Amino acid sequence: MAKHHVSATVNGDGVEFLCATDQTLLEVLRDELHLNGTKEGCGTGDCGACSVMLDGRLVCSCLVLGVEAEGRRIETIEGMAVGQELHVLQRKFLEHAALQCGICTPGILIAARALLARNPDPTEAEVRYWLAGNLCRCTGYHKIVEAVQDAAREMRGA
Amino acid sequence: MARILLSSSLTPYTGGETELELNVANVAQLFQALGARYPRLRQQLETDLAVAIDGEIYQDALLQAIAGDSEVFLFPKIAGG
Amino acid sequence: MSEMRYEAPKTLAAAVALLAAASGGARILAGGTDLLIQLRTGRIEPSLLVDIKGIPEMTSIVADSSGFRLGAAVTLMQLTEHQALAQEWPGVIDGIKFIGSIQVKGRATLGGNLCNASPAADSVPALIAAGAVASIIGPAGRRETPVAEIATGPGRTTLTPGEIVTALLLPRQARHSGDAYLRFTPRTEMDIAVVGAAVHLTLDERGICSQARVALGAVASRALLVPEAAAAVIGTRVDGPALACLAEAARAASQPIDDKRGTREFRLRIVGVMAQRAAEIALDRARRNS
Amino acid sequence: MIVASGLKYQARELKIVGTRPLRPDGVDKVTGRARYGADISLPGQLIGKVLRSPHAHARIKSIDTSAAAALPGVKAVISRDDFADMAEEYAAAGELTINFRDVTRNMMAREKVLYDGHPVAAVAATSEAIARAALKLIKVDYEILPHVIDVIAALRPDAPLLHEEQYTEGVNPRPARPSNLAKRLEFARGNVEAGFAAADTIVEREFTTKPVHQGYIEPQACLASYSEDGQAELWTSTQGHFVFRAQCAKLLQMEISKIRVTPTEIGGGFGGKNNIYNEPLAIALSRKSHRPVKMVMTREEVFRATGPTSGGHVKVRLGATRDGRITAATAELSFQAGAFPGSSVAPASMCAFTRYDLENVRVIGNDVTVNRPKVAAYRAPGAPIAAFAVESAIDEMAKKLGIAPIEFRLINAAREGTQTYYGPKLGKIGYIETLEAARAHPHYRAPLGPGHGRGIATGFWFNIGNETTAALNINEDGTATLIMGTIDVAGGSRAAMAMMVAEELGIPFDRVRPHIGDTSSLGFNFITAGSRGTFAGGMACVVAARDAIEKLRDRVARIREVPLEAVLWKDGHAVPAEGSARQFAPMSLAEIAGQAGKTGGPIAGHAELNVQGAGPGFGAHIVDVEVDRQTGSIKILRYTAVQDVGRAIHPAYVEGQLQGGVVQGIGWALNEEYVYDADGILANPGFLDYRIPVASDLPFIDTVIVEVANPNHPYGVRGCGEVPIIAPLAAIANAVENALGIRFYDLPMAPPKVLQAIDEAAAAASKA
Repeated sequence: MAKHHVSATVNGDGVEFLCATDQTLLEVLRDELHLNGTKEGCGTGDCGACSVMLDGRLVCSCLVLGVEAEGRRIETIEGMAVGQELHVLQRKFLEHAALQCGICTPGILIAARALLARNPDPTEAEVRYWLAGNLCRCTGYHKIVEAVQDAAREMRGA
Repeated sequence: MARILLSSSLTPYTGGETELELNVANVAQLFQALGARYPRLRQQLETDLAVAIDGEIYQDALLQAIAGDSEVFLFPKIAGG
Repeated sequence: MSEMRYEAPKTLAAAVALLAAASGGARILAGGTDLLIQLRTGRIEPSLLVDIKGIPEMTSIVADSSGFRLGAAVTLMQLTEHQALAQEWPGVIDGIKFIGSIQVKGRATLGGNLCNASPAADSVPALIAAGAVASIIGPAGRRETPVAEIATGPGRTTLTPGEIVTALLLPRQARHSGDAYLRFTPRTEMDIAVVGAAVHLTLDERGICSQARVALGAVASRALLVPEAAAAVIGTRVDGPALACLAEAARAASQPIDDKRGTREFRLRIVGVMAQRAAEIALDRARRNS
Repeated sequence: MIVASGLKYQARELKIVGTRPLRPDGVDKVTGRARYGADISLPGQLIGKVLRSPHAHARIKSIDTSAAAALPGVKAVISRDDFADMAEEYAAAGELTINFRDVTRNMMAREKVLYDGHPVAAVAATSEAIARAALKLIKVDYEILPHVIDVIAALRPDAPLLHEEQYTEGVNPRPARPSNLAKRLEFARGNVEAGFAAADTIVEREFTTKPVHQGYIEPQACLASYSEDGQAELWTSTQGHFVFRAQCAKLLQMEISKIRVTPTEIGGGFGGKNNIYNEPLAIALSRKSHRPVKMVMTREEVFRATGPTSGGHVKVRLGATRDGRITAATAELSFQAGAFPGSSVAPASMCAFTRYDLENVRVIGNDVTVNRPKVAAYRAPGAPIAAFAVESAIDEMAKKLGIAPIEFRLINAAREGTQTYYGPKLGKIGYIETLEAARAHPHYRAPLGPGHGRGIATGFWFNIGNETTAALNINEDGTATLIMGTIDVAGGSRAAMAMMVAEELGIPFDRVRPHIGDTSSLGFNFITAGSRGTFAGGMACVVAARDAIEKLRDRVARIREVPLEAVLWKDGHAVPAEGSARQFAPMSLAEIAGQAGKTGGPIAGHAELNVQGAGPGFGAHIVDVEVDRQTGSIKILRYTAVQDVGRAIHPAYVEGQLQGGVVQGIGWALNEEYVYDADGILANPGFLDYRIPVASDLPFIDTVIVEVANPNHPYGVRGCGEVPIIAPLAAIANAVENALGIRFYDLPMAPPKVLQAIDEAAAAASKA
């Protein structure tokens, strides 16, 4: 079976890759495009470590086939900072000690950015429910929620 | 003579003894003396045991000095997750 | 090693033809949130995946005077963002919101949730209570079937080989009507329903229930429509005694099993609670819907 | 300067310790740059996969790998025959000593498979798909044997036997028959019979807990490359690369110097990454295939074959006088060890009652083999199980006596000089201070909503020291590079150690860059476990810094031609000692470093220690719950964790340890459990049905840091990572009792169990 030739946009750059039908977008990002910032925690959509944006939608890249990325726009953690400038969320996660081991952090940052894009002033409950699909075993989520709300404040200019 | 106290968890290896006096200058000498007296305790001495000398805990410290009037307690080593 | 092909037809006709040609070896790829897990664990080894997300009819929401036509491959997140739908069918949206995480809802579809035929599928009881109809296309043409008649058991449906559910059809919500879906899970999110209950009811001008539908999830081999539970509140003010009867009828209709997610006994114990609570929410919504 | 074991506490004014700078590993972690186990690759690497037992217990009659080996793309297949058998030989490896005879059998089954998921063979192939296909071609002929999963069932005389040669250790005389009771230990002090006779009230209860998994989000992952000259390189996600190196060397019969282990960033461990799993298999596959081999576990493999901690059965008996004095306490703890001996029952037995000053105590610990994966350490191994039982019984006793539970604990609290029942007297500890801080917290007095309940419970953990190494290189520009041997298991110990070094050197935090050294860069370092990271690792870093400062002073004395005593180190400068007759122009660290090459060579400090003097930690937790009486669902409304940490080097990271530990405890209490089917097969090997807490399940976790300095650490550090998981189980059970009047003795307090108890209580009340 020949591999599929796929053209897509990743973090604003055009990319091309070859993949087998059963290769997931997560495997393509990590193994073919060498973008290792997106993590695999479960491979079944239960942990959110592989969260990326697909045409502006938050998805688990382990539940998307690489071949489905044809013509699509993908955003990963590698595209979150602009040059030297960290995204507000990235900065707030550091300032609030909202990460420990860091394996869940890229997925949570991507998910949190998607939340703030639709809801610039989320309540604590809204943050917690939006991030329920991102498991973190280190932090107990406390500082993550604080960091997201503080980032929202700063992004609103409040 | 130092006063040596053995954790009750060690009694199966010491024939029930939990207390004795020994003339030893450091932990290595202590372990050697105990191993000679209680052969079944040797493997435990090798890998499993910690000592408290006058209340200070030592693990894997064979050269730690034991004073003549010290009280030394032997008990299982501790690690963690 | 994979011999699996991938096709993304642009029309329903092409999709039907691909499925027919594959003679059973094909799987429809919609959101993929169940399919990819089945592929990964080796539970299925299809020769062809037919990705239907490129077919406009399946990925659009149409709202008109007759109701809503929800493309079967529309993502659940898109459905939750549809204001008119959320306004008229909040119970259907309740069910959709419980499915997986935001990430999963960014991919998963109503068609997938229905056709996987899990007895615990969260969108199905609410669709059944709402009286939703599935629009189906297949080698023999198009047909329409009530959602309640799609699943027959875990992983089993009345769909014939080559058939595709293209859309779910919801009527307009009548005045003084409301719906709700509730489920029980050990965690607040990310779990499969241990019990689910959906209630749709309509009140007359005096506040008496004139119509009701009650559907239950995860208490039988498929989602159940329970007319006895509906009958318990029809003709009442949906007050305490009526709700108690509804709860008892829900319990009586349930035939749950023991599994790793819950015991039969526990399911029987809480199915009435969930049905009653859902009815209370539906009642409140009906009263507000004037 | 030679320091045998460590430095003592000195109270002094601090500039950096106690502040909250950003962690050195932070930017890499928020940008996706940080490299974890699965992120390391080598050109030409193969993918290794493991064939695992589908049976809970079976004899392996034969293994035929020929078809797998013949599959195109398969470069190596290994099974039991590729490894030497090992004699009984014990080594320290974290939680308890390990026995190499068992380790080699756990890594790759030999005579029998002992649990669902037990490795039977492994392949390396050019792709994962080929490797998976090859696994299907391996034929294993099993003779299925009866299995046993439950700890009490395993102790019955007719129970299926895992190890035919296992005679209970620790009993006299040696038993006549083998059994699943691997070891029995007993700790005793005083006369418990007399103690109970003197009691006015007795509480006697039995408790059970289910096995729970550490639940780290990063599955085990490693990459091995074995070269033709017999050298191996290994990259792996581990809590202890030196221990992994030693074990791989032993299992593969290699010299230690021929294995170099580079630890990757670790995506969570909590004790679960103390043990080797795939690492020796990857090296063996690389040795056989002459290619690098990468092995990454799936989540299902993680659940089936790594971790978890023991399920436990605990009997507790307490006696107390009317005025609240505990007169006697006994406990018998039976822990599932999994397929091989070595549960955490020993430390659990030792900390069961070590929050109280007791005259008469007896604790028996049973280590029991069952057909489950060999348990691994999990954060304060065993202590939460023991504390669930003891702190529940303490609560019940306090209520029986009509004394507030926190007051009852204060009456009986352990303090400096308390004689423990397992060994030493306790040194300087902060249990009473912790209880008093909890009692003073607004949460303790806040009004409860209708139907809500409040519970408190406390925890104790020893903390440890052990072998620790560090090197500090003073760079030419006056910055410092710190090489640590202690893995930063994510708590932020890299930050804490750089802070201590910066404090010592008197330079800004960001001028000290910490790195974890590989096994070739430092001497042996024990695993990061037992809350030793910042305590022992910090000790080594401070010793290394002071070693460097000695050399800096010596260098300045020679440059300025003054006696060493005339040179003082202050605020990053060598300055003349106050009152010294020999005044000279001060030199900054950068100035000295810039001249180092021309004045005798580069300057560095180092430390190779076996750190002693760990300071025990105590925590007191307050929790409010709400119970849905119609569904049995428990909601955590408010949580406060108070803990004596000795000294918080970086308070935000200490808070994070407390919050994370508490939430793991909440999961243990409410929803997490291993579920086995009738065939002994794990039914929930995934995050969907193994339910760790999600963000929406939880409130904020309030923290109070108490600081009673550990006298045996230069900054007073005790270690803080493990204590926070100990108290939540009992605290929540006590809160539920307060809310419902029903006490739960069996975890998890899952809704079906809670609802059934509510129904039974209602039925009993209506009868009465």
